[in-house]
Amino acid sequence: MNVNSMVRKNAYYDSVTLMIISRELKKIEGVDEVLVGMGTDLNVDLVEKLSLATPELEGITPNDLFIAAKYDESKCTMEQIIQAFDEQINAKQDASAGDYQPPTLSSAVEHLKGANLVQISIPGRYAAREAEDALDKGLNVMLFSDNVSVEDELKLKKKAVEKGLLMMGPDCGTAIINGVPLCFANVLSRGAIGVVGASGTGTQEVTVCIDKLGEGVSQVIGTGGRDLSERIGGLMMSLGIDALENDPETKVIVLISKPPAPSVEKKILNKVRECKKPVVVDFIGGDAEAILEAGAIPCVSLEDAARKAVAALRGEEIADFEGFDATEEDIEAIVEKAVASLKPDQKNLRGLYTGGTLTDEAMKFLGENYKIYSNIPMTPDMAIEALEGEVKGHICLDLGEDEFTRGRPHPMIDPLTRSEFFESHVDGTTAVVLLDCVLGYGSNADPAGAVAESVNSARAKFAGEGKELVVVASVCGTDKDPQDLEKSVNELKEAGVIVMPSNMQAVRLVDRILARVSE
Amino acid sequence: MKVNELFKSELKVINMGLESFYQDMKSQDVSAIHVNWKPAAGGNEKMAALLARMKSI
Amino acid sequence: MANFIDQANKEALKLMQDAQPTLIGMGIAKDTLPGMRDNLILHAGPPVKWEDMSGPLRGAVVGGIIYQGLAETVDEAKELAASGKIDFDSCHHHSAVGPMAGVVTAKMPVFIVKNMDQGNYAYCTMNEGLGEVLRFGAYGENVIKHLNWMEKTLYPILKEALEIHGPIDIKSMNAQALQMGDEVHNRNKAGTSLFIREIASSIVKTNASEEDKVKVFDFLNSNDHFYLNLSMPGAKCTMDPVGKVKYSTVVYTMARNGTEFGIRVAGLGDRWFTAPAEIIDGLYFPGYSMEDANRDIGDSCITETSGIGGFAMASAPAIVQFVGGTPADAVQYTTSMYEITLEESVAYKMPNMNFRGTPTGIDIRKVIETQIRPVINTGIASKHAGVGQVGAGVVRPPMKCFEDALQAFVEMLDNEGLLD
Amino acid sequence: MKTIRTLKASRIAEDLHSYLVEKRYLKMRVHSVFQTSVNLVTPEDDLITMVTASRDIMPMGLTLDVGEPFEWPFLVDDSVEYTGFPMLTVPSCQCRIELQDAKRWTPYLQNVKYGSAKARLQALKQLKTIVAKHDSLGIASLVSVLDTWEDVSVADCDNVYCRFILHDMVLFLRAVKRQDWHTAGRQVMMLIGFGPGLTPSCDDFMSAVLLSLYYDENVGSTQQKERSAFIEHVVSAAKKQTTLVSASMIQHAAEGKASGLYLSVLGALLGGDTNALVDAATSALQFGASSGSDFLFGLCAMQQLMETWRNSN
Repeated sequence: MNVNSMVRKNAYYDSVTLMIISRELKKIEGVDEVLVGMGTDLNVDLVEKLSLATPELEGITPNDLFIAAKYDESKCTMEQIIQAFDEQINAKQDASAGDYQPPTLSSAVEHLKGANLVQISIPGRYAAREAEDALDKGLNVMLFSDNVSVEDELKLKKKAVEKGLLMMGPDCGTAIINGVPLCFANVLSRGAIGVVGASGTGTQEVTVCIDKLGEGVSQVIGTGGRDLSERIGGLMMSLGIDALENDPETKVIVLISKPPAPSVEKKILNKVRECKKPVVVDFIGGDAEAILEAGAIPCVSLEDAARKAVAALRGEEIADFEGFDATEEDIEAIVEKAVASLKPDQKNLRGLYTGGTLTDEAMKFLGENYKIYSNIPMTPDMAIEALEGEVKGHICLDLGEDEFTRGRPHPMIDPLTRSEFFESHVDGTTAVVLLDCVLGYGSNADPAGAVAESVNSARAKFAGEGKELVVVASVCGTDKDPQDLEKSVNELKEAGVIVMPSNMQAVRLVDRILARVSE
Repeated sequence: MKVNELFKSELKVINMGLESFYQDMKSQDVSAIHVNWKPAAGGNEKMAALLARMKSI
Repeated sequence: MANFIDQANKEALKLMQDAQPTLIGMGIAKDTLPGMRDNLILHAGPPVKWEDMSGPLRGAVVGGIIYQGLAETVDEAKELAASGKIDFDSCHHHSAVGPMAGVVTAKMPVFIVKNMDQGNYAYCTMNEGLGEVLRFGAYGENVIKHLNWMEKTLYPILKEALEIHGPIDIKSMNAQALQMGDEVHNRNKAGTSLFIREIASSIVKTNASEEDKVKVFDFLNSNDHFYLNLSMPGAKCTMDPVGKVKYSTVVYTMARNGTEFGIRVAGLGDRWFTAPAEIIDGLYFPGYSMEDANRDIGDSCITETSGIGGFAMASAPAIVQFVGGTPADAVQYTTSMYEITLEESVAYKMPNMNFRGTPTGIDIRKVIETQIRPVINTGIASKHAGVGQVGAGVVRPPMKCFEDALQAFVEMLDNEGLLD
Repeated sequence: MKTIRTLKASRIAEDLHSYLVEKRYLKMRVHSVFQTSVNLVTPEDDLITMVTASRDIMPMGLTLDVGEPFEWPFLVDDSVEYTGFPMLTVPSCQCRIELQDAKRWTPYLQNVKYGSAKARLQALKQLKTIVAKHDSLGIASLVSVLDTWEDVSVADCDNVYCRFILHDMVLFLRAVKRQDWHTAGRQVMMLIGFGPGLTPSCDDFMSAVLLSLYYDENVGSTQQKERSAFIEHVVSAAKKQTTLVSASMIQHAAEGKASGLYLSVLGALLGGDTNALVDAATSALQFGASSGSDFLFGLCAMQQLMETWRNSN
């Protein structure tokens, strides 16, 4: 064991900072004891008593700061301890020293040598020009902005294809390039599954499921929602497939999109047919036959796409997944308990989603059996307006649609919209609330907390009427996300929310509950 | 294809627009720079048009 | 392929990079300044009429008239100024520059600075020091007395000393001062020290009395800004040749008269583009606020025009505290100026920018495109004549100057049939 | 890019106000900068404390009308000038602090209402429980000593600071219990300046001791002279052997002054108002890493000892 100390003259840090620092210093491997404090006589006495005193402390005054440490010199050095101290102290100051922010793309390219991707989220009417400039400079583009015209999109994508660059978007919310989540994306393990997705939360759900199954992604390329339209012709999805096929790290390719325009579907599937790597295709609710015929693997849900990609990667048998992670008995027990808690007039569904594709998935499945009113209805007569004035009947809403976000942030960023709908739409006829909770970069810092709050106040309201409320949710996130998956799940569970491992499983559980209450 | 070069290099991001996306990059230690973007000539269309005319030389 | 505007700008920048401002001697304004005469009073900034002059400029004019002996009392001086018998003109129209009010009268001594590269000259009076001084609009007895001392004692000694010493290279003195923490606009401590060091032995060798020599040294030593009146004409004679480069979009003059801010652009000749000067939201000395401030005034931003001053803020951390925050801000100020300039100075290197050259050659197109206006370090004058400096800060020219200039430029090209 | 920055003070402590009114010119410097507060020090080593809006105003302090997080523009050693105008200027960062709109705040307890003996005992018990439950990084866990007077051992102490100070603390408390001010004074030397934090734990404790003595309703009984000497002794010991911030806090406490939060804990304790006490004490515990709990420990100790004085009289 070695003993050493250091003195900083006239150094003042608030008590909290000093405490945090002593705690951090104690965590350094090899450190046995560390005291950080002001150099009063009595504090120096303590240092002496603990046999931590060294000549450095001579002449110290009460207004000086000291660090005294006992440590195993084979494991660490005093320099390391002092360095760690300085890092802690300076951590905050560094963050405040503003980095230079150049005014133009050209200047940015000069300031960041070797820049290779531009992430654009400026207003749509200016975005195309900047994206074009970026492509001209040989940079890949992630275009988050919406309100870019189809003409501009086509022009940009043609240019990108010509140059072999990514032109993700417009209105592209999710991508992960070289392990770095862009815009709204989760933090995932790196691995061998490459994804090209035309739908944001759909891509998030698939990649999160892949992560939960213990595999990782090589690249996640977003194309923007219009890529598979007739006009754009799937230019970016085609380029994505080529890029992933050429990428040695990618062993399996997953394609995610709402059903493409028929001509584009044909084009994409032709490409898939030629692809030498296994391709899993989820054209959410699309034609499975055509996919099979192209030698690819069709899917029944987003979660199923993830499972099949993992199975393909591991060389396991590929089968549709239409059940639950939990056993049939456990599921039945949950359903039984939920149904038993409801009063006879509680019959309705309230789907309150923040993720668009997750809403689609719920609507498609539940819409088979029930009349569900929505802002994205299956048929025009099921439009939410048909229910205006009263909220009796099944409802499922995509709260991220323009009509709800006008003048305020997307509900994935700001949970207020959903909280309001909780108050206005979860009425006494509600049997079950179905929702999503999307984590990852770009999303709200604590979406689960906001849901828990809404659930608790709804419960209080219900209790006043002698009723209970069933809430079923899934969390689209990984244990590596900044919000922390486990913490989010626990927050929901503490509020009595039934948390399912995927959106599809949540939807299926709700289906069973609805089946029972509508008997 | 250039995309495959990207896959093999360190990602270096120029962020233009929402600064929070830039902060996300920084918090992950991704090398990134934020463009303090304004529309050309600050959105003054007359000036932007004059500039465009001069560029057409 | 570079178009003719880029070509012209290249030429303009070559003139700036190659300029060789050199202090070659001193003289009396009337004998040296082109077009100078007894009833002509020069002032800072674009031309301005007596009626439109602000407090400190009027004060300085009054002081100038009394000093020149054109009137005896303040009232007489004011009457004379308003009578039309006195002509006013911009220093810039007479190859001169002046800090703050910038008043020059016929009998004032001036430094003569020559651009050895192009052979043109620039002139500037000697810096009066701080406190009650003409350039802040003071005209009291002490002011006139001090001006007379400068004329009768300081000037002959410095003139003789310069003759003994021979020419002094302003460019390399600027470059050294920049490396010593000056930006040679609002901080001139190093430049002044270098000048004293250079001239000292020659002053000692003059025929003046010991007593006067001591007074001269004491005055130079007490006046940290003495060098400003050398860096300014240095910048002026650097920029004047640029003003003759047709089709160049480089700004070759920025100046304020206390009422308006004016710029001139190379390709547009002598034409001023003006807009009301700003009141500076700077740091005020205790007891003063923006209420006490005059609008932006002085020719000293010729330094920024030539790529030093505020543009070299990164090399002057000490001034940053005075005018603009932290050393990190200083680096940001300088870094952002590269966005609106065409080249980096070959001569002026900044140690803490990794010896990068200062941003040089303001392009009006870049200013409009990026909406970044040039940054100028400046002192703030009281709006009341004679009070003096009430603060310091960072100021930028009004955008309108650049917008009008850009429009005029396009019109000029249009008229010459050079645009589609 | 920076321009001039004006910060407005929303509240100003009365003692600071009168202090400034007396001065025509005062040149101070920034002594220390923390997340929610900044100390200025005058040439006479008086401290002036500026805090952000959510923080508690201090004696000789002012509250700035800024929320958190607030990035202080000042650096340590920046000079701060006061020239008789209701304004402080910090030339180095182009900043001024306007005082004219600041509301006055009294750094004393006004109109103390002393509760019944029973209510006060109840409140004291409550406070002791709160302090004991709190996971303290300082010396507050010694609050248990108050119940096990004669039989205490270092084995019960949960941190190195408590173990070190236990013996001297008990000797101090015993002396105060006997109102043996001479011994207590001597023992103070063994406490002042000890413990973790910018204001070492024992100093927080000691300022609670002094504050309690100031608001003791039985002042004027016996040993007045000895008591005053003791208080003076604590103040001068603090000047010699601890940090400037601590010494200033102790000086204020001797004059009956403390932060609003600390005063409200004391007020609730004296008034026997259990509800108010819980709120105030809980907030106080948030303060600093250990300061709050060490201060509360001091209050508990003194109220309990003063209770025994009352019974013995």
